[in-house]
Amino acid sequence: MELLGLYNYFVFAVLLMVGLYCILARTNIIKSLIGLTIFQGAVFLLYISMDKIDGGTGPIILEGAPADTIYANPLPQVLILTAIVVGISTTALGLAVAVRIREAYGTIEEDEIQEMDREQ
Amino acid sequence: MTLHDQLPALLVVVPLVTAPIAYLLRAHGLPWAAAVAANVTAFIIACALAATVYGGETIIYEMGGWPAPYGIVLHIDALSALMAMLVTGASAAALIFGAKSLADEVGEEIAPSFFAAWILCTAGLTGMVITGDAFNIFVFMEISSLSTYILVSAGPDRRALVATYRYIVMGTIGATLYLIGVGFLYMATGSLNTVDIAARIGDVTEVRLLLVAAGFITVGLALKAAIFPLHSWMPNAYTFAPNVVTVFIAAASAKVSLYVLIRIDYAIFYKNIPNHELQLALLLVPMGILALFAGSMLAIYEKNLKRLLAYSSVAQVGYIALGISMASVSGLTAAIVHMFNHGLIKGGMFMAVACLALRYRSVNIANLAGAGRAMPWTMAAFVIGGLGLIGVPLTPGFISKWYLVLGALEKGGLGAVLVAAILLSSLLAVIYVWKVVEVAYFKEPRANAVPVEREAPLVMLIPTWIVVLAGLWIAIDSSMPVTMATLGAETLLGAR
Amino acid sequence: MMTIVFSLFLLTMLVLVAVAILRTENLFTAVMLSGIFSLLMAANFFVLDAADVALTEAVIGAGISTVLFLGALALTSEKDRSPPVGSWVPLISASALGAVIIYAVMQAPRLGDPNAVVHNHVAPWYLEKTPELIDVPNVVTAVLASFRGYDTLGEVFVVFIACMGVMSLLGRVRPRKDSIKLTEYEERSRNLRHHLIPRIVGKMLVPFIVLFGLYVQFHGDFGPGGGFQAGGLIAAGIILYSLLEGDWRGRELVPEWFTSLMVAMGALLYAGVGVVCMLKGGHFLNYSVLFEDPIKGQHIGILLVELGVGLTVTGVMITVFHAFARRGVR
Amino acid sequence: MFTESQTILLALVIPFIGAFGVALAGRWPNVRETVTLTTAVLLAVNVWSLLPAVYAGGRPELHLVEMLPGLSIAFKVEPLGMLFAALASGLWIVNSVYSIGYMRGNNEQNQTRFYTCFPIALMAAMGIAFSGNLLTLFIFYEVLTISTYPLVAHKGDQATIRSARVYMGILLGTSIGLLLPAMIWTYSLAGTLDFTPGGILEGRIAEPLLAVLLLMYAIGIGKAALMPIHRWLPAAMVAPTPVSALLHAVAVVKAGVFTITKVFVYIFGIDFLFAQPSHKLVIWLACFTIVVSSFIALRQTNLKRLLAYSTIGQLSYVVLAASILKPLSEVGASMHMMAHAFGKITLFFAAGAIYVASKKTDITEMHGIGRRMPWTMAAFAVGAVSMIGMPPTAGFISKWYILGGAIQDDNYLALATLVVSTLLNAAYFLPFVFAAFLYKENVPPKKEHGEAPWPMVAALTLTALLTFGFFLFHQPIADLEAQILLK
Repeated sequence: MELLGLYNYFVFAVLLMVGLYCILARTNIIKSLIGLTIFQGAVFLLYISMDKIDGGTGPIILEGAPADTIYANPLPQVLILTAIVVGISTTALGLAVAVRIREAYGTIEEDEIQEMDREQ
Repeated sequence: MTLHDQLPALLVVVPLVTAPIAYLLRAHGLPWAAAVAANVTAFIIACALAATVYGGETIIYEMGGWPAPYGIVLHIDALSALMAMLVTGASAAALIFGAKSLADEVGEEIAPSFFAAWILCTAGLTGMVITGDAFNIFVFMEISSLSTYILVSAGPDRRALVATYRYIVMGTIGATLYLIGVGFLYMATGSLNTVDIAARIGDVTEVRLLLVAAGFITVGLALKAAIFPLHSWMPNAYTFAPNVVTVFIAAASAKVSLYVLIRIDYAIFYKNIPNHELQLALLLVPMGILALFAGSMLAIYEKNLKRLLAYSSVAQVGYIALGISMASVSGLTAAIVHMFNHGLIKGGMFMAVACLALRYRSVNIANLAGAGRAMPWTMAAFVIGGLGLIGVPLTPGFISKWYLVLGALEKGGLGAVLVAAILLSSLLAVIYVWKVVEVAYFKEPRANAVPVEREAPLVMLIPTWIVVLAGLWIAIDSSMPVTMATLGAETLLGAR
Repeated sequence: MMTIVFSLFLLTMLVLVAVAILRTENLFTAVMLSGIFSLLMAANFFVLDAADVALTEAVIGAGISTVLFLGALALTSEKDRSPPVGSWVPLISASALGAVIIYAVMQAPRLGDPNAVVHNHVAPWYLEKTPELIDVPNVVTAVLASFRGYDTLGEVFVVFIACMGVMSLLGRVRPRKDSIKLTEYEERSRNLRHHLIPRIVGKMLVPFIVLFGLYVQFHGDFGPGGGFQAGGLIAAGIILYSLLEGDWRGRELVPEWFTSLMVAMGALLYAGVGVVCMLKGGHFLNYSVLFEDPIKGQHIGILLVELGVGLTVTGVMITVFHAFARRGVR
Repeated sequence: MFTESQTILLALVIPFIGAFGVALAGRWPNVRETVTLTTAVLLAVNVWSLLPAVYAGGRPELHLVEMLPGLSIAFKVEPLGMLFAALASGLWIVNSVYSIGYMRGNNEQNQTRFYTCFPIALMAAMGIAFSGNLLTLFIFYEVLTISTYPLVAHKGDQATIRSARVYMGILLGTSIGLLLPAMIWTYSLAGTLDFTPGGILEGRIAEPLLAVLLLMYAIGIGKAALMPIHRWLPAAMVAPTPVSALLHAVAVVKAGVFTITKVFVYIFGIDFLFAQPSHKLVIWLACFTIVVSSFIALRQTNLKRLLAYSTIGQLSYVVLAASILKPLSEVGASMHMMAHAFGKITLFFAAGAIYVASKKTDITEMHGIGRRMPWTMAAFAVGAVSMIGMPPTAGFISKWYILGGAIQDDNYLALATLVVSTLLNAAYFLPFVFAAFLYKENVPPKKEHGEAPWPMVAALTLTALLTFGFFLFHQPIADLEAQILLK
């Protein structure tokens, strides 16, 4: 049961590994960028896993709610809201660069690009 | 609240507000003018703040009026003020310097977004420097990184795009690693405010969390600061970015990551993780020494002048890493002073390179034959900068080297090795600087080369020489950066 | 118990989908799988009591991000031609990373542990003080827009920069020499117009999506939602319209100068509110000084900055989408 | 007219302004040369005006600016430095006259660069001479290295650049690699770098670390050209002869031995160092250099390279004298700095005159040249005699003092070295002088020639006379230098 309580964190670790491997091992730029979103997504999971409290509910304090209601921790949620937006911003920028690379080199495979740059 | 009380916030707010306005300005030259105005204002504010904290005070500014640790506070002491001056000064100088060269390199259509990105890059870097909140550092790190990507991608060569892509990937990995580290810190302490974390971290029993948090933060920031062997993104980004952009990012942006590294490692972990001093040394000493030699050797064999200077930056960052690893007042002072001095030196040198590139249309060293005679002032600025990299007295590099060796000597046996490494790599710097000098002064231009007869325009020469002279002034009277760096080092080590 | 099983299932699915993304060679499949990945992630967040984040992840991660990837795919290629076996560096780095994390999280508090440090330091203060100081039911909104409003301001500028970046990279339309004729241009940008049923059904959805977006925008104080989610939703509505009717019709509906203005004005509105606070003698973003009654000040301040967020995010998402879409037809 | 500290400052400012003036006047050679000469005269007058005060025991000081906390750029004139500055600034006038003849007679390129760098080098020499602490000395030491690089690389062809690279590499390398850490080490031990009579290191460092520090100084001060780091000096001979004459026989090399003497006297302290066994290391190194360099000189046929190796040996005389650490030998060290300067500059002037007149550089081709150029070769003979150390020339006096010091110390190694090297010096100088006067011309010159242009002949005659003059009137100088031993 102790390990089960850490299951979220293990998944976080595995996603991080998959993401990093995808970024570093794949020469295709779009694939690497997908890897980057997985890598960032893993971190969202780390933070959000921290906000949960047993028997709690979302941090919305409605009038008339019983005084002993347990609320989830709002802070990690706020942080991840911003982190998600950072993620999409980075991805959009990366994709735009990928499109321009394709236009300039005719390919989005990094090894082929490297080959072309060396010839130059 | 008086205007003076609002200065910490204004340092970031002025550029932030100017950026969207600059983006909307479509008339020729106006976005540039807005950028200059914002950056010069920010520089003045930074100087005013530095004057306020020069005696060792700390300014706390509560964003939104919420006290720490609940709200985000700005935290300004001598160290952050020094860095803020470096960032805003480098940015303003590079912009003014680039008035002509940028119009040349950056197209009219993208000028608004280019200059808005530039302003935001300054805002992001200063934001990282003055904030007192670990997560807020991440946010402003992203502001500065994303805007730097835009600036680099504006380079004229298609290889700028590939360089930008690598920069995006590595920069994002670095920032994400930092974010993971902050997550673990939050998990262990429940707080995000750096001062609060430092106060609470002593009670934490989960040492593994702290250890790994420290590791992730350090490695993430080392990646952003391009400490060898995590530098792979940097040489090409510097090389293919527009020349004026290189001036700015080489002078300021990697330094800020190093600053955050110092700040977090010393303010939070240093006293609270057992043997953190040793861990830091085990990580940074090998990296630093490798950086010194690998960077210098790569620079020696490099044919492209911009990339040569980029590799030299890899080596120079090695000095800073060594200074950080020493965990002593003189070591940290050396690291901080060198961040400042190297900013001045490299900024000036890349300015000279931009002048050369304007006239020669090339930054291949072989094509610069005869530059010593055709462009005497530019080359003189370059040589003075080069002497600074070597660490010759009367250049700012000497001051940093002095403290670095002083710090190393305190370390006994290992210190002797460090001193040897530091000085040996200075000598390697002689080789790569002199390689350029010999071509520029003593080689006859090729017969088929287009002869260059004119100096760079005054709008470029004057800022270059202002930076060079500022460097020389610092070299002769180093009291300003040294006082602030020593104050910062003493505060970080808890000696004050 | 049910939730635990469900959450274990979701998490395991996440891993499987991630591995599938890694293994597939077809980028189109990879992109669709990453959309699924985001949806699973959103579901997970919902299970973990983070409704705001779940909504954002669903809108932005699964929706907009997927659309952008597809747009980029259309302009690049659909096949991943990476060599199957690369160097050892990635494998070693990834394994080292995983090992270090697992080493650390063995000391992490278990999921939902009420005694965990995170629940006992800053967080209770937010939960306790929000009704008293700001008086909005959704504590996430209170923290987002007021307690940590400075972070959020930074975020607005991050998306603003992303928009400028995409525009400076893709915005310059350089017609080819053999410039295509207008009829052909229409032909190519007609997209789904000749598929009647999706078009009609889709078009019916658009107003509802936008309406829901507006609801999320202005209801953010009370329930899950706020500027980010609303911006994403409204943009999604417009993007859907563009997909159905063709990119140029979308740009007719919301012209580029207008979205640019939205982007800049949203950011300016947010920062401007902060500046007004300064002019009224308070700290930057201290909404309490806006009115005599601090709570009313907070309300108005949060409303305005959320509006700024919404404006910017909407504008950015639309602009970025159009930049990709228009690049295709040149 | 000026206060003493203003005079010190002027010693730096005059050549600096002079360099600017030369650069601005570059287009008009006559104006440019006038500026050079005026600067040289002004500088010499200015520097010499300090002599009476120093002779009377005054120690003028100037505190310029605090560069690092507790470490200033500061100047303090004491007898050793006064001597060096007076020597360098005085000979600069002679050398400027000579340069004009040489550079014009040779139709050299890039003369403006040449004349601009020269005053900067002189400024650096003044800075070294007057420095009040090791940091200031180090700064000007490096300025001197860098400002002489363009002079050495003057010709700009591949071979010259390669030699200049050796020059720059060794001098910068040793100073940054060894002298700088030695200095910082000293600072971390003593907390100051001021030149203090009696030294600052007493009781702060012990063997064997002291041996390490001492060797770091001895080798780190590359300008003293102790073996094995002497190679830059022969390499520097690719420079035009006026550079070799003033800089690589007087200013630069003397800066090296001057620094070593200053470090021994004012940083270590003679008495403290004498009590340490490791000071013998420097003696051995100096003796080794003297003997080996003389043997190498025997085998040289290029006149300037021969003179360079002779210089290496003569410099080690000074180092040897300084490291014997006896009162007589310390005075001898300073005397030899001066004596060697007069002799060697004469030799170089003569070598340059021969080159300008006949384009010959190899001594095997110079048989009988004394008949064509009697003045030049007579002066050369005087210089050679002074190098050997025979009366009635300057070299005799200084060698006498050094021998006295060696006897005081019962140092038989030093005595033996001095005797052997005197014989070797005679062996490589005298045959050449005889051949020049007595043999028949073996290689006819490309075109008929007599003496070199008159400014050159005048200059070398003057310095030859000075070599005699020193023999006759050395006593005041010896009195002045004896003051360095006072605590």
